[in-house]
Amino acid sequence: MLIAAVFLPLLGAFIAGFFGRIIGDRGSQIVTCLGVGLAACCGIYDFFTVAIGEHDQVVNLMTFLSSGTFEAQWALRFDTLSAVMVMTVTTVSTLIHVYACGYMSHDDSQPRFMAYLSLFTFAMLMLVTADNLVQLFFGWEGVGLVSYLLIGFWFKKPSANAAAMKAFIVNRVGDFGFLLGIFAVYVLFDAVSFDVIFGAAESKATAEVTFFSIHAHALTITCLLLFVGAMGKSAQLFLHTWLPDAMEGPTPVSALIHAATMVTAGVFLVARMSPLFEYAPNALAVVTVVGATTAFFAATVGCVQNDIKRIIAYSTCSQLGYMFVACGVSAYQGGIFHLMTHAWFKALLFLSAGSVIHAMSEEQDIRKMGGVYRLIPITFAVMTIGTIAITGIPPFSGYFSKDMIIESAHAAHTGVGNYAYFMTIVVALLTSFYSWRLIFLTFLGKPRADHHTMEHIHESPWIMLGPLVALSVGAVFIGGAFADHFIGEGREHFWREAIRVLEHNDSIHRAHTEHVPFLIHWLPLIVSLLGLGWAYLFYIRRPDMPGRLAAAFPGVYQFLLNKWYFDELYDWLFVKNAFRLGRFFWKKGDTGIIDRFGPDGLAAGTVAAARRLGTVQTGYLYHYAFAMIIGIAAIVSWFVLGRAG
Amino acid sequence: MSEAATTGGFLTIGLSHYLTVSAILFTLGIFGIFLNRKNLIVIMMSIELMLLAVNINFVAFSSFLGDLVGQVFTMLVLTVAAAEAAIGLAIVVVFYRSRRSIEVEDINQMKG
Amino acid sequence: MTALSNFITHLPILSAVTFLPIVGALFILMLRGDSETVARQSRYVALWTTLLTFILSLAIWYQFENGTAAFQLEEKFDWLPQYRISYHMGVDGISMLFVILSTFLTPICILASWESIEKQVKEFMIAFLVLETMMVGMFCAMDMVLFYVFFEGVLIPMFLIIGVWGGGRRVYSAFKFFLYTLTGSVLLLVALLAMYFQVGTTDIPALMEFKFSREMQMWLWLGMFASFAVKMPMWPVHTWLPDAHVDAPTAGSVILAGVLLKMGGYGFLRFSLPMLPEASLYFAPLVFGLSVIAVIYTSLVALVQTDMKKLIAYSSVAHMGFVTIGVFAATQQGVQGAIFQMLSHGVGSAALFLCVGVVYDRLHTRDIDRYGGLVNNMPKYAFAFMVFMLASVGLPGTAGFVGEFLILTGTFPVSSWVALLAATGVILGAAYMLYLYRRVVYGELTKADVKEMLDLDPREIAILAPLIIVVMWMGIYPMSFLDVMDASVTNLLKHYHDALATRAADITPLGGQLFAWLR
Amino acid sequence: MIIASLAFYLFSFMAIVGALNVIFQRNPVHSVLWLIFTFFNAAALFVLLGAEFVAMILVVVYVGAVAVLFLFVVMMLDINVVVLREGFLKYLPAGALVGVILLVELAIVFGGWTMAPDAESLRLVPTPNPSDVANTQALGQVLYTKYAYLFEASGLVLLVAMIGAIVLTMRTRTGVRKQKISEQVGRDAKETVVMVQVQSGKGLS
Amino acid sequence: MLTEMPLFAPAFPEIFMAISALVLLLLGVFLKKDSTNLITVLVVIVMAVAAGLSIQGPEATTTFGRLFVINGFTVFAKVLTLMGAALTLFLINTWAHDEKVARFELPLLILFATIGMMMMISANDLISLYVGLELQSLSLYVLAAYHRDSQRATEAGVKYFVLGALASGLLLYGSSLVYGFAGTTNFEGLAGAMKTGPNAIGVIVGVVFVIAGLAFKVSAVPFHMWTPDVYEGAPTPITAFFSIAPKIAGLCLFLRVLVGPFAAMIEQWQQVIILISVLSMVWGSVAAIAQKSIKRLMAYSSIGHVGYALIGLVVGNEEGARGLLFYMLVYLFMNVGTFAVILSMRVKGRYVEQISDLSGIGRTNKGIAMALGVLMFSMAGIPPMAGFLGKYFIFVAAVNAGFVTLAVLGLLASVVGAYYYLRLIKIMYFDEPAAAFDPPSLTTGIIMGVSGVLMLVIFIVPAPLVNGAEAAAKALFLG
Repeated sequence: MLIAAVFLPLLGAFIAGFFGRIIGDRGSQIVTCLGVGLAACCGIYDFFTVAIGEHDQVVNLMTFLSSGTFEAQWALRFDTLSAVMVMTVTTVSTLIHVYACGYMSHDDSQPRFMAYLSLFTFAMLMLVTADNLVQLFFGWEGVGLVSYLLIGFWFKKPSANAAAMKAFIVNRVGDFGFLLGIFAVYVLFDAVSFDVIFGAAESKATAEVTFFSIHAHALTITCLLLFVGAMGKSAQLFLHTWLPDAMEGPTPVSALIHAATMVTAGVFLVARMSPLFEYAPNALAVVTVVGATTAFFAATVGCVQNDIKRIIAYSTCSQLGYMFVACGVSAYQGGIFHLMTHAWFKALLFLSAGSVIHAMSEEQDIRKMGGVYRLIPITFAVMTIGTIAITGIPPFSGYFSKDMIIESAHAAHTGVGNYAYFMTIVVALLTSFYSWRLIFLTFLGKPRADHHTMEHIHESPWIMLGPLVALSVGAVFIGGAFADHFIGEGREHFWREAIRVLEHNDSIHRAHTEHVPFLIHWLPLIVSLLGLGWAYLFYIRRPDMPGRLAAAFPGVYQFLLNKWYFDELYDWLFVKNAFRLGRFFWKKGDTGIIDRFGPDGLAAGTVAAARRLGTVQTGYLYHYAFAMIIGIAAIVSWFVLGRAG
Repeated sequence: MSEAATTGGFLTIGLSHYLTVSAILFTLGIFGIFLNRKNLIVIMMSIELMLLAVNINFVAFSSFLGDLVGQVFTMLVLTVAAAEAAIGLAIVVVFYRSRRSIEVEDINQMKG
Repeated sequence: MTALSNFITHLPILSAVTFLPIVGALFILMLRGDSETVARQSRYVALWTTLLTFILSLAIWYQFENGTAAFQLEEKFDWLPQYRISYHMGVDGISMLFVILSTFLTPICILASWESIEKQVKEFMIAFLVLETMMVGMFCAMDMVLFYVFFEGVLIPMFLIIGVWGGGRRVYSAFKFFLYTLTGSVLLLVALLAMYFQVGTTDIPALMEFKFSREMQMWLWLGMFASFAVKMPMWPVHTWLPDAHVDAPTAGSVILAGVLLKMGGYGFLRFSLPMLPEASLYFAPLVFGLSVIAVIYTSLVALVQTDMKKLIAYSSVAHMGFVTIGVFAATQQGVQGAIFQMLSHGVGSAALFLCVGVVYDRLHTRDIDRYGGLVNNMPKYAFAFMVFMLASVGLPGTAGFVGEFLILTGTFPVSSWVALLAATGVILGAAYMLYLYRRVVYGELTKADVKEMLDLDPREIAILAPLIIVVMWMGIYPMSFLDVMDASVTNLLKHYHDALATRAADITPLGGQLFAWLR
Repeated sequence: MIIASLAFYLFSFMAIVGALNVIFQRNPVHSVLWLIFTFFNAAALFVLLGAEFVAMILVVVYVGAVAVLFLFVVMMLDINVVVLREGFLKYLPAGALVGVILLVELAIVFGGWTMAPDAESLRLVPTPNPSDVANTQALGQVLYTKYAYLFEASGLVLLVAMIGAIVLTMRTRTGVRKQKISEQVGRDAKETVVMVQVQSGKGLS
Repeated sequence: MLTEMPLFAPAFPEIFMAISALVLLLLGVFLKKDSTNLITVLVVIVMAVAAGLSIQGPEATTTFGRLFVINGFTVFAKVLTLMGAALTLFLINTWAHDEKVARFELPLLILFATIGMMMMISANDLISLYVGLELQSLSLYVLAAYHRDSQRATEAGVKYFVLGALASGLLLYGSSLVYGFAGTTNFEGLAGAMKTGPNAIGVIVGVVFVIAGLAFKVSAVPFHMWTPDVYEGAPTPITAFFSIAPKIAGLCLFLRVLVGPFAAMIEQWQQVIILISVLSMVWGSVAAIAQKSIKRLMAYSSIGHVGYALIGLVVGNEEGARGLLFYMLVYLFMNVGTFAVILSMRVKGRYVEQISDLSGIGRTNKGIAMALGVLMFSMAGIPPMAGFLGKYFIFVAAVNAGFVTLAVLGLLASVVGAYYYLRLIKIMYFDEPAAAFDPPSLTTGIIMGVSGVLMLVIFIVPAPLVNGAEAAAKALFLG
């Protein structure tokens, strides 16, 4: 069952990918859905045997790499953490597969698309079940690759291609850090397999090393390097720029992949490496700060975007920030919990958005929507459920996880914890605002679309709505159902060795036990409702206010609209300079210096010398005789004068 | 052999005197070859001068060493020089026939 | 079956593999008839010869014992007793796979030239077969003079291949290739002579046992470095490579990238490291420096190329930069990674050149801007290209990853800065390869002549499919290769570190304090 | 003794003057004559050195044969007085410099001429006492016995000179009808006969 | 006064050749019809017999009042020289018939020149050296101008003669100084006397003059100036002869003289030889690049090769001598083969000799192109051709004797040299075909083919030849 859960999607991908033309669109859909569906069944079964049944195990497949003391296996590690991930990934993925069957029904390369989806699932599963850092990296890059393929799925669109490249390369920047992190781990522990690392983590708690001429606490450096990788994959601040662009993929399915699943890999990594992070408090502080700041940044940008998918993308970015905050304050369980709930409701939101776009004839600009709730009621309903979940209204699932994070941040009682708390509260407000803004602008108010579009609006087929409904069920209930296991009293039993939290770091425990003021306890909910009200005010009651506000603060508005100008900065700083340097090295370095003074110069010099020697050979007898005499005179002088001197 | 026999003074003629004379003739022969812009015959005469210088050397050494080999060598040089002159002049003649000139500056068809 | 295996075990198999292509070449030489027939027949003879050679070379692998570091399948007899040079052949874990690589790529090259070589087919095939002999011989040679003979001998057929069947500035490139490498090689020859002077033999195992004085090592090392660095090629003596690649015919580029570039790395491993440990330690910072420059510099240059082959050529320089880093890191992972990287680059970048060749055959231009949107009408091609592109990028699961990863793993403990800087190549590599792929394969089909292009034909599939399989195999189960080299590399490094342990206490690597700080 | 010394200076001086004139005379005929003059003086020097046979040979061979041959050729080729061309003086200083350097160095070398300590013992054919055996006789005794090889070899040299001179200069006189068999046999119809289709009215062009 | 009859046996080959020469001369004169072919064949037979006589000759000994010596070294050198002469004779004969200048004196002059070379090689006295040298030189002067109606040939003759005479003068002048110092001209005697030589400036100057004279014969820089012009001007096959037999004989003589009588002065002459060796290698390699005529190119090429061979001389020990001898052996076949190719450069019956005339023959005359290709790679010293082994042995000797810088210079020069050899290949294979050549005659075809194949064969089985060279070198140093 364990192996089947991981490899069935690969099989599906393989069949659909290589034989798609033979088995046709329908065949590919069936094969891949079947593969993933069965994997999901296995995944659920595994979850119950492993996580609930407390039956951790590692399945060794074969040796991947072995060189000296360096050894990495192809192995599947099943503990609670990976079981949770496997279940989440397979189930959500199954629903997406089904949805995609409907959504992509007009596309002419469906087998390819389905294959990508399944391949993605496989890579993600490899990532979460990895037993060592190298295999994790394999899955890590694998999802990166598929995201590249999916973003660039419509390869005719230049923007899609550019976005795909950007995603891959920015991710590579993160991977660069991750790689170095792996090396650091190897240097420290002489191993990359989790069991060994985690077992030895404590003994290295105070070790110091010198990397990059910096002498510092070993685990801090290591964890920071690993975190760079996590930042890349999870689109944290500075390495986030690829995520919004990734929305170029087929709406919204690939976007969902990025937003709901793949990007959480970073969070997973931090949680997975919790035994190391626990001994590196400074690294945790960095994680917290980056997470909180990203959450804030993405939320601010999300407030002013107009593309339905981009808004959700920034929302994702922001929610990931939450998860990192959780990890940063050692509430890994909270982070993972939020990861799971988020997967459901964010999937729901994306797929609903897809349904909307589908209905609106591929229109994505929410300024051109509005007033369509009657025409697509089911979509409206499920999307609203998703929004309620994300804004953290109890008893929807988002509430449990998000609230836990905010409380943990508060309970951390550290400087960065307080900063994170403050930020997460603000972000909760903003989240609520932009989420509702989306709902209001899209579904309510007066229709702003043109007549033609309005006429064609229709509800999506059931093959799409079915998954939506299923997801909304999850979005509603999953939080409540698992809260106890994940973050409640049962968490010790549930997680066991999968996540390690040092006692003095255990902020969840403190959050549960400490008495907190009423206000602080309910503040997240309050700001959520405030956000709802604010959105209502702006987009239902007084639709002119946003414009006036923007006009009042044009600088701020432009700053936010242009995403804090990160793209422009990077383009100016890295891309342009890379090309400029490349051209310089090529034209000036290779051609202008190396070749000019090297081979070409020498060759020209030799030829010139040859010409000169040719002119010495004048053809005149007396010159020839003279040369001989000069020669002999020189040699004789050499000896005579040599003797004299 | 005494030092005087080989070097000599102004009035006692020693080996060095002969050698110097031969050196002068030899140098003049060389001069004749590479300073000559006139014709080949003169060059060949310069060669004869060089050989003469060599012969003076041999005979002088032979005399001062009291050894006959030097003179034998001289005779062979003379013989060979005669043969050389014959061939040289033959070449000059064919050159003249094909070029209608034996001016040294005209011997310049091939170069580079 | 026993008869067969008996035959195989008693065959002087290394010589057989080495010289079988020559036999084929002689056979082609005998062909008579009108040019059409001769061309056809020589193609077939060449193909079958190389395939047979490949199969025979698999027998080497079959007979090869993984667990030992000793030279195996040795053959030895006197060649020049006065100079104590013997015809000594043998393989160990380091060289064996290169033999297979050479024999594997050659039939592919023959197939790749099936239609694209139209003039003087007979001569082309002869040149290629001779080339194969030289390559295989070089990896099998166990005498340094013999090694040098093959090492240099490669230049002849390659020179002709570039010059006669190349395009563009083929004459310039051929000369540049030849003279550049020859200049390096003669300095190797000087080192070789000096070693002979010291040791009195050129037998490689004997040389490995000899302990050269420190000053001698320095000079010898520099002499070898001149040669191998050019061959690798390392920055700044790499400029022949882009030219040679661009102007060579497809098969020439393939062999150039696939095998010829490996000769330098192989030389470092075979000679510099084991024979000159102290000098290797001393000069390691130099190598690191140049390699890091190579990785970054050439990656950036690759980014701005407009010619497909040139881009891939520059990427080769960057990849080879990794190899030198790995070799001189002198750790198990570094060295194994370096060897693996050479193998994987041998397959992967050879395959990329084949991919360029496929479209070049159709459109007769390598200008990136002339293409675009190929995925629309050439999906199979796009897939193959994608696989190799990813291998070049070093995606885990493909051949490219293992080498780079092991090299960096092995280098990091030696110098984290070098690992860091080299790892930037991972980013830049992705940038230029994806950029290339995007411009050539993705996008809308707009150009009329590009629209006309047909997808891979069966011959081209037959060329690319084995490469895809090998690339994936190497990426997923690299152990089948790492196991082969393991014992030899372990032995090599033990030897190396033992030598240093007894004698190198006072060596300060070049750059002294600066390098120490940059560790 | 003094007379001998004076004679040496006289003959040497005249030999050098003669040599200078050989080189610098414009008329080749004069050069040859000066050459003969030089040879005579050199012969005299030989006599001073006690090598009278060589001296005689010099006069007989050089003056009698070689110089006459020169004269013969000079006159046969009818070479006129040559006008010095431009550039002669341009090269003179450099040439003279090298020549003088060489001369000075040789002079330095000869000034302190030393012989190998065992030179005397190494002599192959010590000169017999002139009063016992005359120079000519002494030479004869070794030349045809010990050095017979050289004698024969120089015979070959002379033979080659003869053959060479004949090969180079002998020409079959033109105008005399002689069979050239090789040419007749080697004659090829294709090269010699041209078949032309002459169109009427146009003729051969 | 009774004198013992000298031993004739050691000189049998020379005596046989001399007598044969006279007989053939008479034969040529009295045979009315064109007898060149016959005489050529007979001369070749004479040479072959002489080679056989040399090989079968008595043990190492001297004769004729110690003027003449034979030993393993002289035998090897003579056989090599005879081989070179005989091979070129075939080329000469073909050419002479094509150009209608065949005369029976032609092979005879070659024969006389060869006798001279053999006397040179066997010389054990400065006098016999001189006489042998002159016998050779005089024949060569005549040969250079042999094509007497050609302006270039006569010009070549004039240049060769005048400069050759100058060189003879230098050699003689040096000999006289050496004689004056040592009191003897015999090599063994000189060897003894020279032990005190290094202190006497006079004898050093004498040796320098002797070296200059010999360097001229092997055309080492700066005494090489005649070479390109004479090579270009002289008829092609005669150029081939010039570039082979006299070079081999000259170098062997050079070797014998320097390591024999002047062995004690190695420190002095080594400096000179290093100088001319380096100059020759560099000059030969560089100047060749700008050439347009293939014969001039070959001239510079042979200057370069002499430079390499001289490295073997610089070393001045047995290993060096062995390397030099092997080098000359390879050189012999390389040059014979190359000149066979040059002689087959005929377009419509007319000889051409511009390098550009070779253009594209890789497609029009595949056989010729392949042979020349192999030969050029061999000349450039690229393995797996015999030329590489030649260079290798030379450089091994140099490095073993501590002349590393010299070896490096030589190798770098060989890279430059490789450029022009490659240029020929480039012209043959890379360029578009011009006019195709006429099919080569059978003899030239065989010669070029065999030399091409030999380049590979010698490389693969060098042992017999190396053994020969080794024995010769041993003999040289034994005395």
